[in-house]
Amino acid sequence: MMLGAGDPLLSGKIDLTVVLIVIGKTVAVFAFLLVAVMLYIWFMRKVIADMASRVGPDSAGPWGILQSLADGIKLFFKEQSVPDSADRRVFFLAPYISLMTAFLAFSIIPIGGQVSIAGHQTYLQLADLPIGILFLLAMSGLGLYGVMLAGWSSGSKYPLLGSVRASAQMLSYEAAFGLAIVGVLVQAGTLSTRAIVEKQAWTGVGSLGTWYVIPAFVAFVIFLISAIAETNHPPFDLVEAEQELVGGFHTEYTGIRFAIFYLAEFMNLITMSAIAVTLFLGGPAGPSLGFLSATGPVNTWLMPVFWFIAKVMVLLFGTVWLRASLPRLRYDQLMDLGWKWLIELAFIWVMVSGVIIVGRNEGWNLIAVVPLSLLGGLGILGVLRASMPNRSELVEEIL
Amino acid sequence: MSLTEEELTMQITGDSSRTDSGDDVAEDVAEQSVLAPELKRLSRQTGEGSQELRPLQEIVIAGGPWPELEGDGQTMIINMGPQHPSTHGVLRMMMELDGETVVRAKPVIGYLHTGMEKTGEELTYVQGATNVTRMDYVSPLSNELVFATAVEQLLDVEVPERAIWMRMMLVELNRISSHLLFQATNGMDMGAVNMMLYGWREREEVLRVLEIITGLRMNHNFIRPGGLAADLPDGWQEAVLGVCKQVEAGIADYDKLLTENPIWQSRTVGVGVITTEQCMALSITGPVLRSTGFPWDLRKTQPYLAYDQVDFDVIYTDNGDCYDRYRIRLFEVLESVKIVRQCVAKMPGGDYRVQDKKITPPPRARIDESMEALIHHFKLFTEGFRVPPGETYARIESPRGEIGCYLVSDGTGKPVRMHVRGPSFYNLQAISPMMEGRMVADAVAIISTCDPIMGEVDR
Amino acid sequence: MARFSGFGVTFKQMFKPRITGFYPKEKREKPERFHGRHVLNRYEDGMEKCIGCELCAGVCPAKCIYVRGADNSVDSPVSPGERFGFVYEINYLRCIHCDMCVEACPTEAITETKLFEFSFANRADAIYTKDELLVDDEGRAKRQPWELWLGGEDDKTSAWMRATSSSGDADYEGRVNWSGELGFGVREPEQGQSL
Amino acid sequence: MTEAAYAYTTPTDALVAKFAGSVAIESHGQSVVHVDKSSLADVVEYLRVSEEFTMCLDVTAVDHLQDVERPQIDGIKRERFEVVVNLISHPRNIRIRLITQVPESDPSVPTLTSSFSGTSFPEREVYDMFGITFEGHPDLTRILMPDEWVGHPLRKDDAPARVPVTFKGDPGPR
Amino acid sequence: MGMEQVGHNFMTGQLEDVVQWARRRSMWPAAFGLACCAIEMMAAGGAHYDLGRYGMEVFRASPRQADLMIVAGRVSQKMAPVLRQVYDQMVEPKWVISMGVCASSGGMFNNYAIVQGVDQIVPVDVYIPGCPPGPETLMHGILNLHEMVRTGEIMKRRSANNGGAGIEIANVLPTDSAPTPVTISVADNSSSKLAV
Repeated sequence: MMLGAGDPLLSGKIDLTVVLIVIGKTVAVFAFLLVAVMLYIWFMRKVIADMASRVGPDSAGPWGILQSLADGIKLFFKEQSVPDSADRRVFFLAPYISLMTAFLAFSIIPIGGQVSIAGHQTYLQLADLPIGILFLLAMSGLGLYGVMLAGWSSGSKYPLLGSVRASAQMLSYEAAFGLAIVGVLVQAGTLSTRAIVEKQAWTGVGSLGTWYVIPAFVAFVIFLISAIAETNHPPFDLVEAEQELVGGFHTEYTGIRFAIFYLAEFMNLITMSAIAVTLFLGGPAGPSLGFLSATGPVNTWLMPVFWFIAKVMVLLFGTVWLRASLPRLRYDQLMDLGWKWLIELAFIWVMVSGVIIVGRNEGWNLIAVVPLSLLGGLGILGVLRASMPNRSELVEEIL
Repeated sequence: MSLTEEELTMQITGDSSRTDSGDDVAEDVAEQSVLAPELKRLSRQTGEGSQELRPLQEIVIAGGPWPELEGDGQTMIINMGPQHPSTHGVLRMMMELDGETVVRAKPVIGYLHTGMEKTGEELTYVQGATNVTRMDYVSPLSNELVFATAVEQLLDVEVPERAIWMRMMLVELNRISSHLLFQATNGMDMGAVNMMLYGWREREEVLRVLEIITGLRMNHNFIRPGGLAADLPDGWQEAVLGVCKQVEAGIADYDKLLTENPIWQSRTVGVGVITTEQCMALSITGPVLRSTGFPWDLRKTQPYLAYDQVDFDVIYTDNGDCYDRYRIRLFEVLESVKIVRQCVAKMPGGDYRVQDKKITPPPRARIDESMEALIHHFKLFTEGFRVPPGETYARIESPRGEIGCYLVSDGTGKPVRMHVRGPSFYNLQAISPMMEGRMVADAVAIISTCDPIMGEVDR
Repeated sequence: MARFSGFGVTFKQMFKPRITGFYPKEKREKPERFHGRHVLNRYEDGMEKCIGCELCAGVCPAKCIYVRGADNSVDSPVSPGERFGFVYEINYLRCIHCDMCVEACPTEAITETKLFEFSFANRADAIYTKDELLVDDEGRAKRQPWELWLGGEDDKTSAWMRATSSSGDADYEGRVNWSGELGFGVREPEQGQSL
Repeated sequence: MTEAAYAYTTPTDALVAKFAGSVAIESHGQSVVHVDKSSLADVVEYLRVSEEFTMCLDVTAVDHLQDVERPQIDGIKRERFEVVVNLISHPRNIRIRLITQVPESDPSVPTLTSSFSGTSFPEREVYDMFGITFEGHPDLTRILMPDEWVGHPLRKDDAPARVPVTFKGDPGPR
Repeated sequence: MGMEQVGHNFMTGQLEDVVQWARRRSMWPAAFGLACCAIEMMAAGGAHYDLGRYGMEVFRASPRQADLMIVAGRVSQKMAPVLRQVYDQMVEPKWVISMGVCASSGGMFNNYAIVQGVDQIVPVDVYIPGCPPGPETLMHGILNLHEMVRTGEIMKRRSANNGGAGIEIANVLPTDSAPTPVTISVADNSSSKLAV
């Protein structure tokens, strides 16, 4: 305690205030995510209702805004059951794996700009890892285990099918997901989310062009599709697929453990939207209020957070819109889309944009180099296609 | 797409392969019968009775055997239902899965067996409609109509012109609501959340019109032997024409939402294919049969009511897959709307119930005037009317196919036997051959597009 | 872009008016012929219409009506005739609202209201006795605590289409064939084809 | 109207000539052939192969235990059970109904599944409801009732298992 | 994990109110449709009636996550054991609505095939009449149930009759007719045990 109070990491530079700030930020981000998930679930139910001329939840609180809170409290006070055939330890552990990875992935997101708290300059970001993107990939990969273990440990058939689907689905889309991110990384040249965001900083309308959504548009589209697939959101929600697998991996879960899965699923979705905003849409960048002081609390604290949330909201509305409009894909079609289209497209895109960037730096003639690289990419694609196993072999391999 | 009688006959007879295939089948069956004792022994061994999955060889139907699948022993048997969101009530599918692929499937039914045929024997012909209407609860008026037609055949009476047109309009309205329900549940099964809500929305409008006319949303008890329970209410034209417009707008929405949607197409095109020959062997009727390129619709081919006096097309397609079944039902709604409009325009006046004192209760006003009317009233509502002995089979085209009513009378007020041939009961047999070799998600699509109504299957 | 026109359908729908009814604050309009819970009517002078003939009990496919008739006493008759319904019960956990009873009743004693919003916490509540079914002194249905009546719903006690139907005879359409009832008098018939 | 549909020529004469013990009658404009129990499967196969009857619409049975009046037909000995088969010919647009008398002592008929696979379900239903067995049926188990059910519910002598409706003022079952 | 073991003081009293509020506002029904009534139950989720207004549009396919079983339709002798199993798979607190006359008492199908009242198999909290009940009638029943949850009425009733089925068995079972051949096995067919 003596040591810890003054210098917990023994590095000589970090004092108690900083520790408190970090703890405060952690709690704040966690609370923010929880509230965001609750509001998102309510928002989703309301928008889907709107899209069908309905009213949606309106009895819990004003406009039903407390609906998710009611769901949560109810689930918390519900009895829990474990199937006899379940692997009890894994069964208990699985939901927490899902939740933790979903939260940890969010920790690298820059929510706002640099602010000063109690004289300390700090970023509105939980952790700015130099390898932030790798951490993100690791977390989204780990999140898979929550779902997979849940299905496997339930010891019954529908969850098992759901878990098999989950592992196959995540494997297929992880690659496309990573390659889409590489599309940004070759442009940004850094793995730190903070640095990526700073490269897209707002300097006027012209800076819209520096947002990676424009130079890396294809990567953006691939990212969105594979992110939705990674989070098991419709139309890729095969893992739960109520009409086919009853509830998929969480069929046997009750009460609070089910609530945690529910929470983790939507937390993942918000995290993915936030990552998309960070990588492609400039993160918290956006015009500040010119009539207020540029260093005042509104423009340093509020406006970046506002822009960040606004951009995330737009993406989240998109997910709800997808949910309302599209039927669900079939298992093999999902794999086809992932393996046969997204990965290859992402691959070519990475090659082409890599050539462009190198070419720009080296002063090559881009008009000659870009078509050449495209041809090369297509050539590799052809070889890949030719050597690719057919569908049934592929499915077997994955299973 | 309108077919004249000659064209239709040509289409039907032009297909010679059907009769040729007979010999092969006979051979297949001969092989099977050798297996029969073995099968019997197997079933005794497991003692699972009707819940046992039969060996693959069983499902050989006329027109050639189904392609066999080689499992690698890594299969798993799962039960879908009877409590499962996509089994349309209480159908239970036993499926042997190899990974996600269905190797074998067997529908197990009876979970909604209501004993309606027994109850039908205990109710008089006057009460009978209350019973049959609850069989196919999605299109209750079809059931009432077929029962009433059967009783009228036994009684040998002709119903008045107005009753015929009223019945036709009601049944077509009911066909619309039934197909809308199919669109809703089919969309839900494929994961299209809002399609379900749109389907319910338009269906609700149709139900409200039916409620204005009959007083009930479902299970109307409105079409009676001899006519209808009551005349059309005041202002029915506006209500019916209004709902026609709403339904058309709704169908346009569904069309935009799903028909061209690439995911929808990839989920349904080429899934659950069945051929005309297989339909013939398995006694499959209705939209499933029409989706195989065989335009058989009793409304056209063996017209009843006044279907020969209205203009409509038989919708049929060639591929026999889920997508075609979806499209057929979508466009049949529009044809039904067409018929309903013609009914509104051509509705004749006059009596709407047979004016036979022994069958139809007297008008209320006559009870006070005439002792005889009062006696008829009492007799009809206590012991019903007597039906001459005999047996008959009446059939109409319900939204799901040929619904038939086999009625046997012994001259008393209650039938000896009231059997209803529910089209879903037979169509359900198509599910297992369609499913084999497909994936679990396809199984859902196949059940859904066969549109079985368990009330009618189990009766 | 027909392949993705579905997005347009759902998006446009957001700006169309909601069609949801706000039950229990408001209820949907019930049509004239609606089949709701039954009432036993009385004549305009307060006499009961039921004569205890048991036709309704006999015709009921669910056998959910129990009627016992008794002789009217000379001093204080309950109904105009010789007999009246002494016991009259409907078991609403059997009743299928087919309205055969309404059609069968020779004196229009039993008709239906437009009330269908009721549910029971125990089975005994579901058996309505004669007291509960009989209209009150103003000719309106008695309201049970477990029923949800909204204003104006008992203005018309009866879904009486089937009771007064002309039984298929076009000549009888539009003829008043309803003996006056307490509170509402003689009803006008549906116009039907005679419109 | 309804009857007009049946006014086509029917192949009953050839059928009656070919199979002994068959009697053709007309019932409400529909052609009905009473066939002998032993030849039922052969008749169906003959109709399918030679007379273009493409579909078997329905298989059902009737229990005539308590009939008040039962029309007699010359040449047919009436038994307790009847198995009724409805066939349709799509190319010729005609229907035919076959009726077989099944005695109570030996309630069994040959299966039709060899001609039409689609009769599998209805035959199981008839077995379930009436206890009439179909010889050669590949999977003759109960279909609607639970496997362990005792009795065949649609037989007239099977217990109806009714319960009295409860009323407050009811002194007891009537 | 019911709240009823807890002795009531100021804190727990408040907490119980909150919990009951949550249970009322988020009563997820099991997607358990049987017959005609199931169609009306789904219609009640449609745009014109919208069960979603009470937070109930979340029809859970897995009984383990559902709070409310709406027995919508006739229960056949073959379905009865399945129904009981689904009920057993649901975890406390759970409620049952018997929707429509067929579920409540067999309705017009007073015969060999139909269980004459689902309360012989599972304890029923609210009975809804009608064949089928309209969506608004179903909503009345649901609101009725909400009210009973709010007042704690249900838990009192459960403890009064030992929480099991059989509320009305004495009145409903056939007396003079032939015994029903199928016995419904009630105990021990749940594949789960409580986590405590």
